[in-house]
Amino acid sequence: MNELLRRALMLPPQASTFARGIDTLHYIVIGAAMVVCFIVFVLLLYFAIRFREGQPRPKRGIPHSVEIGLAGFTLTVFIVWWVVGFAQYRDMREPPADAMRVYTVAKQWMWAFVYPNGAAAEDDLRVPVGQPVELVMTSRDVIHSFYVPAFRVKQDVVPGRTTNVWFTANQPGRFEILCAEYCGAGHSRMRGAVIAMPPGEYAAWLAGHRATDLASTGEKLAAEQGCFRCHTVDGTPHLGPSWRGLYGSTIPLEGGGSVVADDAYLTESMMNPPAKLHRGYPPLMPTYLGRLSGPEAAAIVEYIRSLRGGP
Amino acid sequence: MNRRYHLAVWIVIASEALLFAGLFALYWSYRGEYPAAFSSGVALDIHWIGGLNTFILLTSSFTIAWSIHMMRTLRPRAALWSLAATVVLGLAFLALKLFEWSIHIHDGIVPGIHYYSGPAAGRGISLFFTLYYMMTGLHALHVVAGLSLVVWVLVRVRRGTIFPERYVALELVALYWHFVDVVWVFLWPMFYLMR
Amino acid sequence: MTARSLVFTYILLVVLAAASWLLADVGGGTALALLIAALKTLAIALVFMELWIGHASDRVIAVVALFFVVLLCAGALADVVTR
Amino acid sequence: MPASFWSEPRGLRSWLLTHDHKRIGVMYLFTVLFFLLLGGMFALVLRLSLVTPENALVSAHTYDKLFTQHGIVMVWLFMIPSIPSAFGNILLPLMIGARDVAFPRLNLASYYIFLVGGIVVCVALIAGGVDTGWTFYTPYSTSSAAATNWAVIGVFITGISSILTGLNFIATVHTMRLKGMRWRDMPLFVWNLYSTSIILVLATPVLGLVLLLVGADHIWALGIFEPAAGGDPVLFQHLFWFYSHPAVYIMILPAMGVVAEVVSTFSHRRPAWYGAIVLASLGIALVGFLTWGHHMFVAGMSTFDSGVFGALSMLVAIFSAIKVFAWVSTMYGGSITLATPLLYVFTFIFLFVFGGMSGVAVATTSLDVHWHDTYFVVAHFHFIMVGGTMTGFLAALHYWFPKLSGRMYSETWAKLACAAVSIGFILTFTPQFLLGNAGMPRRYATYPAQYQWLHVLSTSGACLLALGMFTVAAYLLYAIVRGPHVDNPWRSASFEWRSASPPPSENFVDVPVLKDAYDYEDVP
Repeated sequence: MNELLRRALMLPPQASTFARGIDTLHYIVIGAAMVVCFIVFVLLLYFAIRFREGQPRPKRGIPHSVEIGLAGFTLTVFIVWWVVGFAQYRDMREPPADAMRVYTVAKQWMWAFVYPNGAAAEDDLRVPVGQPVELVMTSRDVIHSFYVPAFRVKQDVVPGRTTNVWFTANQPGRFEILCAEYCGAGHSRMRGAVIAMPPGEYAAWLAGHRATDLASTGEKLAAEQGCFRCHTVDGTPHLGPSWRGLYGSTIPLEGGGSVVADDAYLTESMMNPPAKLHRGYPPLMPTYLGRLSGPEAAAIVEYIRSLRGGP
Repeated sequence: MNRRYHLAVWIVIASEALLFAGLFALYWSYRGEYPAAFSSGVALDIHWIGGLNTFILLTSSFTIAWSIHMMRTLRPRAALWSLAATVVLGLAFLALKLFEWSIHIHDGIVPGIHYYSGPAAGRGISLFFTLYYMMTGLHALHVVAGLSLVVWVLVRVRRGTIFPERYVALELVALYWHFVDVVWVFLWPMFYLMR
Repeated sequence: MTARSLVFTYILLVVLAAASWLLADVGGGTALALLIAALKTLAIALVFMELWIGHASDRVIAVVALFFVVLLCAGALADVVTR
Repeated sequence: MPASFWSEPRGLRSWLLTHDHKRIGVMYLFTVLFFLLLGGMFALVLRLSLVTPENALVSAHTYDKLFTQHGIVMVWLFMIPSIPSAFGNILLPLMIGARDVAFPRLNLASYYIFLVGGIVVCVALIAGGVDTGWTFYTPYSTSSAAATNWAVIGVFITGISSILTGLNFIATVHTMRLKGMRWRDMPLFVWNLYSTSIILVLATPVLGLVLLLVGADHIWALGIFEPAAGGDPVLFQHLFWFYSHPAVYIMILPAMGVVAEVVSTFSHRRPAWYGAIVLASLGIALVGFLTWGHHMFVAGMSTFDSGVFGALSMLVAIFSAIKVFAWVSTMYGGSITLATPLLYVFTFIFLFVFGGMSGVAVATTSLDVHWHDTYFVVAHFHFIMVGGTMTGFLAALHYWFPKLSGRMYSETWAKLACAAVSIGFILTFTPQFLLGNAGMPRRYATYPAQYQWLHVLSTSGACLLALGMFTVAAYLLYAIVRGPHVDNPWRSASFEWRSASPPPSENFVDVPVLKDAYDYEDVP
């Protein structure tokens, strides 16, 4: 029955744990809409024929009690739908504790993912089947929206802050990622894919892509701390200066003077950002004192150093 | 016959209130997001000017209400004087407001988040001052509009076209002026008192 | 409105303004300042704007407008606070 | 028989500087019809370009401009002013036995402000076009290089015009009713216009403010929504939708008024549950302000707010349901004549019920996650806007055509056109529901190839719909010149039919005597 209705309404495959529940509510609501619509239209036609001009007319109209009854019944049905709908919605907004966190950056017309082990990927996100995956997303420029029809999940990606979405793939396959919030000329080309793989196959793939050196741990830490919300790695300045080619360069300071961006300066800027402010950037960076331990800060500086080469 | 004019002015007041509602919603939402920045922003505002301006506007509300009372008790000359007082008070408010802005701009506090170079630093402070300029600016525009209406009514009272038997225009302008005062009644604590 | 009520309302307004200022210096909360502002608005609306003796439809307009102002602020603030 | 308002004060000057609410309404009608044509052209090119998955017809940038300009022109220059400003201006004073609206000069001013606003929007279309979507979401709208400023100022000006119209109607209904006409004697069309005016007056200022903020951001980089310094684009959406959801009720309420009148007249029966319809209209106007958050379930709004707005949205849906039940019960026990206006009302009720229910479906929080910003939503709001307000507009056009021109159009052509419009509409937008289910996002210039057959179906429907609309224009123009003279073809008891058709400029020759607007026994 579910498969028949799904195919009839052209719904995509139910590839996540949410899909089945949402589709069931979907069938009920759309079914009710069609039934009500059909009843109302048949009633209209019947009245139009039965009470056309010249036919005998009953004295009394439809009593108020029918009206109140219909209104009350309809309101109850709507509220029930809201209760079920909101319960499902709340589950979709609270990721489980053991979810695999993948850091996502949406940029005008592409998706970039950073896996927990530091490996980076563009447009294609590989996830193991059966493992809850939580995406911590931010945007580099305008509002985008991470939308996987097969998983029935969608979440806008807002610049300047992080938004979350989570899902659990329940079958292997390639499920398209689309951008649902209008973001410019390339809005319809901003497509990627979630590739759900059986756990064994995923572990093998991951082994090939494990990155263990300090720089990639630094990259993972930077992603976790949300540095990518303001700093880019490809040279284009954003809210803060880009890390590409930063290490070792002399940078102009706010209020005159300049300094060489070495380990000391980078560590100090992490702990007390406004001390030596890079000229031309707003004083926005919060302090990471107490949030980053010594070795963690060193790992991030190591990652910035790894970016000192050409673009 | 005057019923439609009163109704119309009250509808204008309601729609102007909604115009300010947009900015109030922005203020309260950003205050919810950056409470510390907004508190330090309020601390930076010049409090004596805010307080004095409140007193001035409250008094001008009284004087215009008084002028209606004078008109109703058949003393158009006294009504004229209290209208003049309202105009003077209104101009004083605007002068103080411009003076306050000049001090702020001198300190490097300017509207627009990219130009802010004022003393307090951190996220949200430039938002506070951009909102400050927008809300006090929009309010100042309404003070100018209200004031020109009061001047127009004052001229007609002097010319005698508004007299004790027909003074609906005075009542309508007074209503609008009271509304402009009510907006300031809310702006004052938001920008000067809520540290 | 009688002269006496106008003068009395004016004094009340000034007193409320002064009180609000002093309380702020002492560190009074946001809610208190807003409450005093609401009281002043009530005084101005009922006496100076003659809502008290005016038509019922004027009062309805004032109340509906105020309700929607508060509604918009509350909706936006609730989103930011509970995000 | 005094000369009609068309010819009585002769000369162009008497038209351009008229204070007569009927002439202002007619000027609005023709301006609005022009913008309908303009918006319709954009829609047709959109549909044609979507026939091929890789969109060979237009570039992606041009496509963005097309759907943005289709949105702006249709929403602010046709849907919102169409029934209230055009038919409202013409009929409101007639229906309450008044000589004119409360502020005639203000009424003329509001027409010219609307005209200027429309022209400025057209300047925006020429000066490089707008590609931000009619929703102007920041930060794209504040960073896009197109002529957004012109469009923003143009829409702001039309906003001022709708506030003035709303103010005029409320003042007229409160103070200009015929002596002895109580609130519950007023026709339902007037009640719906009154509710619409409440929304016009209270919601439009917030739109004005938001558009000014976008414009100011373009000119002085105020950056109030700019993420760079902590600004929050979601707050823009809060302010925008605080206006835009009540705005959709501005569009549908007048059409509901037309439907109530047409159903009552063609069933020759007093509207059933008059009180319920009035309360539902006021309910929609006031509760409509509480539900804007259901546009932002996936925009990054908190779960708490999504829950609250979801529940309130269900509340406002119940008022529309009550109205539909009331219309259907009005037909029970009537003596029905199947004329074209009633056929359009049947289409209205059928499409409005399904459109409304799909709206409730999208307001159900968890379902919206899958459907938001897909073609399902596009189909939903077109079912309500085109299926609802457009058919309401066409019903009004046919129902009051004899009143305005004193002539009758040909029923056979009209029924044919009604069929073409209805079938064309259903063919256009039902495939889009399926596209939405399949997960195709809206505002897509190119799409995966497997959806092509649905788009071809939809485009063919759009052509049939356009054909139907041009047929309507054709036989109505023909009828103006050669239609047979009629006075009250539908034998309606409503007040506006008591004066001559077309009415003299002072509306009623003799002082109108208060009669029940729905008492069909004593119609001459």
